[in-house]
Amino acid sequence: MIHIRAFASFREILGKETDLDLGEGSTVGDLLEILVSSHQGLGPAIFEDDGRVREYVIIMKNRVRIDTLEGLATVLEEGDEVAILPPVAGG
Amino acid sequence: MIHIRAFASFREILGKETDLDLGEGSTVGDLLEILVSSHQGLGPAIFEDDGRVREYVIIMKNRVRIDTLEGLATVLEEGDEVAILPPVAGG
Amino acid sequence: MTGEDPFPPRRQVLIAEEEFSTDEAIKAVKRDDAGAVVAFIGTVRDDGIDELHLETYKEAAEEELLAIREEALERFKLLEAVVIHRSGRLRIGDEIVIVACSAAHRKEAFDGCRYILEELKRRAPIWKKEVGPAGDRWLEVGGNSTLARPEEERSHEGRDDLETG
Amino acid sequence: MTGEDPFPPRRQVLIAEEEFSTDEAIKAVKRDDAGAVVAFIGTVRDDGIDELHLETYKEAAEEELLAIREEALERFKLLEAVVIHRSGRLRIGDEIVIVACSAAHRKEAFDGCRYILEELKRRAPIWKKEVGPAGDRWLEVGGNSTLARPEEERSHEGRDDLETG
Repeated sequence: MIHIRAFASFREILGKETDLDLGEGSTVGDLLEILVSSHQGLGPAIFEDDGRVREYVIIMKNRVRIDTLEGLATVLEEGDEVAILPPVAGG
Repeated sequence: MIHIRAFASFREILGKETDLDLGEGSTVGDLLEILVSSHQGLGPAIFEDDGRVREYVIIMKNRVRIDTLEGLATVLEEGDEVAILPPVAGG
Repeated sequence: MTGEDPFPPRRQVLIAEEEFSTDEAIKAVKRDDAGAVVAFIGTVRDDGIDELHLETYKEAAEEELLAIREEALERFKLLEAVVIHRSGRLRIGDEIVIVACSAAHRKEAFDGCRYILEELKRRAPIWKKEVGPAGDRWLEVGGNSTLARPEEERSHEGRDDLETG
Repeated sequence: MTGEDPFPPRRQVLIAEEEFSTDEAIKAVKRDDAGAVVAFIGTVRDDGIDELHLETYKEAAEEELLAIREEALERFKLLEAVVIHRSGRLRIGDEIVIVACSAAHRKEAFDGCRYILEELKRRAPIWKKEVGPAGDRWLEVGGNSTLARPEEERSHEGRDDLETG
């Protein structure tokens, strides 16, 4: 079971928290593909036309940015938390 | 009667407030000359060797800097307040 | 305050669900070896909105704020620093954030406070939604793209259009 | 506070003989059209002294602070600014000065606060005497020589050795 958290505009598309069962060895990219295929508007919000994650969008695995891990190829394990963050605007 | 106020190190030399009677048409320079002649150490604290007021020393007549008036030649009148300020250090 | 101690030892950052006391935050950074305290308080500005909704990824935001605080302590020789950021529904005039810093001298306190604030705006997972007569609007243009590169030199001037603070 | 209203209308500067409330000063600059408040608080730093004696030419100091405040309001588009400076005998940790400013945006509030503080240090007729085991010492090196030239560009970095704030 992978725990998925989404915030702000992404939360309004995805809901705040959901769980998803993925096959052994699945990656963050696999997870996002499933989410995008089932949620209207999510794809263009997260990805550039060429399939890269947009500059100001952050994907985290267990609160670590995936671009400091293996990016979309980062492998997920049972119990991982994946967070999908639109561009921030605090302060 | 001219009212004289001195602050900080100058106050320790002159006392906080004193009054002095000066002749008609006397200037700030005349007043300072009298004070300097009667107070050890005050002269070198206020004046450069060439007789100009030191850069960070301020003399005010009625809360206006004399260097925006006629300087040491500023004429005093009955009831004026002259303030003698050493370099400031607030904040 | 929420009743719990807002500044437990070694945890001088907080995402607060309730109003916080700016006075307590300022007092918390005072030290006898400090000559200077600088505090920034961001409030909800009246821009024709009714409410501002603040959403946070609380755990990640507190981790990021802690990291920013540590950077500032080291870089600007701050003696203490406290950061509190609200979450939840706020109205005009409500306090969004306080960044309070102490240092021996004023320059360090000013620069450290500014640094923490600008990094917070760029890097902390916090979002704002304006709620007003014209509808709802998420404020999420701009950039945390350099989240992983805090050491780099960057301009701190780019996003004034967005900020309420 | 001294009992009297510390911020009568159109007189948002004060030389205070008694302890003042930093919290009240900060609240006094808050406005609905402001998104940012920046406050500087200078305190007596423990430098091996016992006391700090603050002497002021009160009337002239308040006039100078009012002038500095007006310059800052105009130059940095501040919405409000309050300046309180202590007079009298202070001990380690006591508050010497608060400069609190509000503005629509953070940059103006930071820059305005910094401006008022630096000009105060240069121009306001205020003096400090350190009283300690080694005797008394007036802090009066440095410069108000440009008192009459507030419009000029000047470095704001020169006197950190002297300041307790």
